Amino acid sequence: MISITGILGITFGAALLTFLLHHLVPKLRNIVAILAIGATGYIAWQLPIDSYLLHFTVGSFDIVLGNSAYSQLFAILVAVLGLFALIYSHDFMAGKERLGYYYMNFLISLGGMYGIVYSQDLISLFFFWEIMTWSSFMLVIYCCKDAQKVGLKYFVFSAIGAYAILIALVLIYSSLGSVTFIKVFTGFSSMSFGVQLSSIILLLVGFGVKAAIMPLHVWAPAAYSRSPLAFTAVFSGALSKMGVFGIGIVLFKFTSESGYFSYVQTTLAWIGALTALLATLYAVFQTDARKLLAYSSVSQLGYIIVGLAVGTPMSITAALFLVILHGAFKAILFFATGAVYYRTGSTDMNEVTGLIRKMPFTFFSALLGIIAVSGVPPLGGFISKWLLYESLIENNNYFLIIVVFAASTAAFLYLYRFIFSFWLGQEEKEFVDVKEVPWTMKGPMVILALFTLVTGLYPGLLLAPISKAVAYLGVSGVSYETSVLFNSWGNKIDMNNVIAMITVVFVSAFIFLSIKNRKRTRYVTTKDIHTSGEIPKENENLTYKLDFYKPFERALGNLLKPSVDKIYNRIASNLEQAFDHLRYIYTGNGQTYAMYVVVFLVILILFSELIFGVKL
Amino acid sequence: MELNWIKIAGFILTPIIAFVVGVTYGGIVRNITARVQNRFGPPPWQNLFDIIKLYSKKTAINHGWMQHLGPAFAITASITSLFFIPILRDSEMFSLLSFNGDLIFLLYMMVFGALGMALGVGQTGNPNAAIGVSRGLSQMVGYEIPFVLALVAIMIQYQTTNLNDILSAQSQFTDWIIFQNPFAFIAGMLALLGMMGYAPFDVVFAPAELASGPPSEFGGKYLALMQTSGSIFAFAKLTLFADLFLGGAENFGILVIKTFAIYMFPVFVGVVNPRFRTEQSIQFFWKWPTAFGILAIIMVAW
Amino acid sequence: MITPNIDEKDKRRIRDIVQDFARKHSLWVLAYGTGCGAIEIPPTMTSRYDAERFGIRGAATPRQADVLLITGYLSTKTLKRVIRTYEQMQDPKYVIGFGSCTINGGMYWDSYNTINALDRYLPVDVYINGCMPRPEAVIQGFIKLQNLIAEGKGNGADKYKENLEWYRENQKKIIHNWEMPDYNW
Amino acid sequence: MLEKENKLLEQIKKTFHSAKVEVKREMRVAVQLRSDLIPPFLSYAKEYLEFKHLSHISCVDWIEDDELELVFILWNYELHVQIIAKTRIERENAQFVSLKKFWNQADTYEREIHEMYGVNFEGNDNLGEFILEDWEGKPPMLRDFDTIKYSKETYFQRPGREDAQNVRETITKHSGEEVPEFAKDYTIRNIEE
Repeated sequence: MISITGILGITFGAALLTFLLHHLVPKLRNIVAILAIGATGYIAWQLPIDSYLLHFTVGSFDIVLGNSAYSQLFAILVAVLGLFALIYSHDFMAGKERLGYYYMNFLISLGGMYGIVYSQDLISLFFFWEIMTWSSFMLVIYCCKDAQKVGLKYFVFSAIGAYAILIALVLIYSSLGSVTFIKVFTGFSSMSFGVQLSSIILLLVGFGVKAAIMPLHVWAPAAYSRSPLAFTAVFSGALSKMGVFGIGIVLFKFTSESGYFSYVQTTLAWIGALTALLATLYAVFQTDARKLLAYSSVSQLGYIIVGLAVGTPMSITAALFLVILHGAFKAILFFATGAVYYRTGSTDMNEVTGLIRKMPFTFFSALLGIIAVSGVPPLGGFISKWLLYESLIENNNYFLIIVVFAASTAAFLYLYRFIFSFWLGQEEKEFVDVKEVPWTMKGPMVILALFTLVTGLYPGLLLAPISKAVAYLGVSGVSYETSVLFNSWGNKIDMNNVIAMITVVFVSAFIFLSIKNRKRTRYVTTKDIHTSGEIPKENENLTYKLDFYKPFERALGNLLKPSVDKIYNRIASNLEQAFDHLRYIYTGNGQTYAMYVVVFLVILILFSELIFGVKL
Repeated sequence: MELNWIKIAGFILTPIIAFVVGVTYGGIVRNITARVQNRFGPPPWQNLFDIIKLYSKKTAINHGWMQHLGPAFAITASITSLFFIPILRDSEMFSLLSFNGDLIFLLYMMVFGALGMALGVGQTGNPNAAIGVSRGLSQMVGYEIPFVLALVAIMIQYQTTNLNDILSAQSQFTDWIIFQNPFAFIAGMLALLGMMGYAPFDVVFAPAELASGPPSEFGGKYLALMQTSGSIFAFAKLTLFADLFLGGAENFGILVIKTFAIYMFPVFVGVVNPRFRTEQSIQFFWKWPTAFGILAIIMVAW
Repeated sequence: MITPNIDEKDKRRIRDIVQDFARKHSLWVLAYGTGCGAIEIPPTMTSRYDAERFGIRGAATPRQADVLLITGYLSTKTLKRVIRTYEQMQDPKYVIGFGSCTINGGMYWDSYNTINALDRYLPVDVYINGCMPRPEAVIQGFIKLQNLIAEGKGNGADKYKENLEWYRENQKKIIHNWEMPDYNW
Repeated sequence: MLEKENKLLEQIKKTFHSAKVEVKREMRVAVQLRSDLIPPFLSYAKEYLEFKHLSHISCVDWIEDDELELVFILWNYELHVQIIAKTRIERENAQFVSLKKFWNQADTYEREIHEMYGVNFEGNDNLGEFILEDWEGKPPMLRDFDTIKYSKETYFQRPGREDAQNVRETITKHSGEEVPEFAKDYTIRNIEE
């Protein structure tokens, strides 16, 4: 059973089984799902590396599924996040309707991800990509009636990406005669320049849609904020990483001698950096926690793209480290938001306030989560940031690092706002009887929080598999010890000392604060504050929240006024007018979007046909 | 591992020295401000009295665990970042962990305390405190950028991210980075204005309009620990700048001279200036200091 | 400056003497500008009569303040706020009654709305007489308070804690609807 | 001299026959009216005589003839003339109409007069607690409200004012200054009685 067939079979079988069990014995449904993903995770852990475990031929296409260190990294990420999200769903989704639909699509999307990471040829990659896209689309429109518009946006961009991949596939097949990775990796450089360039660009567009790089990111905030929060963790933590997976393969396996490759890399790096910066700035001014976290995910993916595109061993290591870690801490933050939503029924950061004494565990996990995102030592986020900056400095990317650093400094703003708005501030009267969430929701959060802590203490544990994956990508890894990291100039960061120092000083200061006149240290409520002698009434809450970053907004001026979303809407409306006289073929808005897609496809075909002379 | 008594003595001595020097600097600054305002002013050890008095307060209140831990976060950041800065050049006792960390780590370690304090402040529920935090974080985004530009210029110029290598690179008087890369020095000093938080960038703690902003709910031992951490942190920042731009110091006399010289810049700018609004200060930092930082990098690159 | 000689107060430990010495030399004043006396504070603080020489400086919030300086008359309305502010301060804390109005009502002695004797409602450590007292007098009052602290006699807060019900009785006599967090040190 | 005031006086007399109008001095015209004529007069003054600005509403307690006097002070920006319109209302459960519909700022004055004199302005729904906090009992500005008695029984009276009687005498005794006979009888109210 230790095989890729086992993994895919278990996952898709469990998907159908849950759908049936939902109608027969709903109690077993969650158990089956959790056990299935647990088993697949175990198999993915045990799976031998660099083994082509499935190989058959359909028509003239070879379908190859195989495992590599690179695949295993992503597979285990998918398994762990899926497992935690399913455990979390047990109570979070309790009492919702159409749970069979929910669990089935959840498992199908997980299976699609498994298929993507294990597929060793573009055909099966495209196939599983479509499966993943469709099932996640089903979950995006699961929540509510008005989700169709949001889902439509997600669908349109996924379709664009899928068609881009498809055309690239056709191009490569037409010139190589095979699309298995082995053939493609070796024979890619033998193709004509135009095919190389167009296929690489098309594949980057296709994977970049899922990775939400800047001009293609507009679906992400809406989709993340619509899908049920238990799945949003997987959505942002694992599903968006499939794009990163593809980009990694495209950038480092589709090697070629011609010099345009470095230009592609530089452009991609700058796109990623600008994605990180702009998405962060958008995130600062969100008032809905889901939108905030969605933009935060986009910006973190921007860091990952930067790391991949710069292409030094250290930067790739940083990118993969951040892939894993972003899965962890973004899952924590989405889970915490879900916990707040579960108890208070709102994710609006202007409504919910002062929950720290009610939900201590959620607060603790969210605290570690934001510290990890912000990259403050000693958590794992610092390691990824350190690797990224060191790689950028060594590589003399002077201004790239400034953009990236500005993004990560501005990240403090939205992170503080996130944790301040939900857990800190004055306690609200309507939330006095809020309780901590049940352990099935607490557990995943706390475990992942401890995971971020451990990765900070012993980054070597995580760097071992990552360096294998980096080696698969054809680059020599970074030098490290269990908790000491080196850059290529020989400078090191020794996390042992950092942890020791922080622990010693913090604990001693904490002990001092706690025992110093302990008898006469008193807890007072948040109503008992200095307000010039006035006493706030029961019903008035003095927390400062609305327009929390108004000064920063004024400082930015009109920088954030033009939105990519508006541009797309304008293009769409223009197309609608352009195809107005074709209304007997296409009517209505949604079809216009579809028309948009088809025209995109046609243009690309003509483009490749006319210029590169490739027969399609 | 064997006990290294010199290092242990250093671990004990460094925070004490930093505290004493930082506190005395604070008192001297109050005295200088008084003289500029044509007053006699308090004695230089006034801040020491203040802190002892705060420690000897009999009672204290907190609004919960986060506020209780906030000052602990602050002093953790101060002392840890102090230990990772070489206080004296190639002295075993006073360059403790500086070989185990580098500038990127210091950048983030310096934010650690601010973040912890912000969390502690957030729990008080005092609107003034929250406004102060919002202003402080926004201003941080302002001055971090020129500071990082300066640091990146230096790191690329000397092909290292470790302070000790930067120190050993400026052994001669003429090798000091203030002469080697003056634009980086200018950008760094302008960023120091924002870091030190004197006027015109004191909108965070503005006592007249915010009731002293973030610490407005902290009293007694909490305020005492915050002020201790503030003194140590001031000394750490000044030492960092002395190491970065003025070639460090061989003994404490030179160190005091250099750090005091650096400290006088924000102080003298502060005593003669009114207060910027938050967006004005952010835009200030994004104009000239950033321009100087970019100049520094260009100077290194070409 | 007053140096406390040990033999006279041998019962006080050295630690108390050090602490009182520090307290004496750093008085953070929360100036509650209730009355016309508030106008005398700026000249006291600024460059003509520089009160910072003696370690006297303003504090922004009661959590940080040591001295509650009540400048002038207190109406029943402001008395409520003053009591609240006083109870938010941290021990050891001192009260300075400033001007005749705090002593015996001053020129408002027969008003229907201003209290006459502040020490019925708050433990006053030092009174500064005059209407208005000049900055010299204010600084003199602070020096008096400093001497009291150095001798360990600046214990108004302890008196307030011990006789809390007496003070409460007086306070509630004139403040009718009493909604305040209780003072349970 | 005084021609604009006299012209104004004529106009007012022509319109309100029962009004006792007199020119006090330059820029100052006093009008005495029945209380029910005050609102028409004020609207007339505002609309036709261009007295756009209501400076103040004050109240005088004529306890001797058991009446309260309301004083409305109006100002004309063109003529630079001030009209002082006075009226008497009875003292027990005093009633008057609110002027909020003419001038919004009348609200503040009416609240103060309501709190200090107990006059009830119907039409003003804002007559709540204004300056005095939780004050019960007689409005304090009425002349039969004994403020010393109230202060004595509410607040603690610190002894020691007795020797401060007749300050003038004490000062002259100290300085040996000659005081004329008519200026001798300074009396200050004795605290004891």
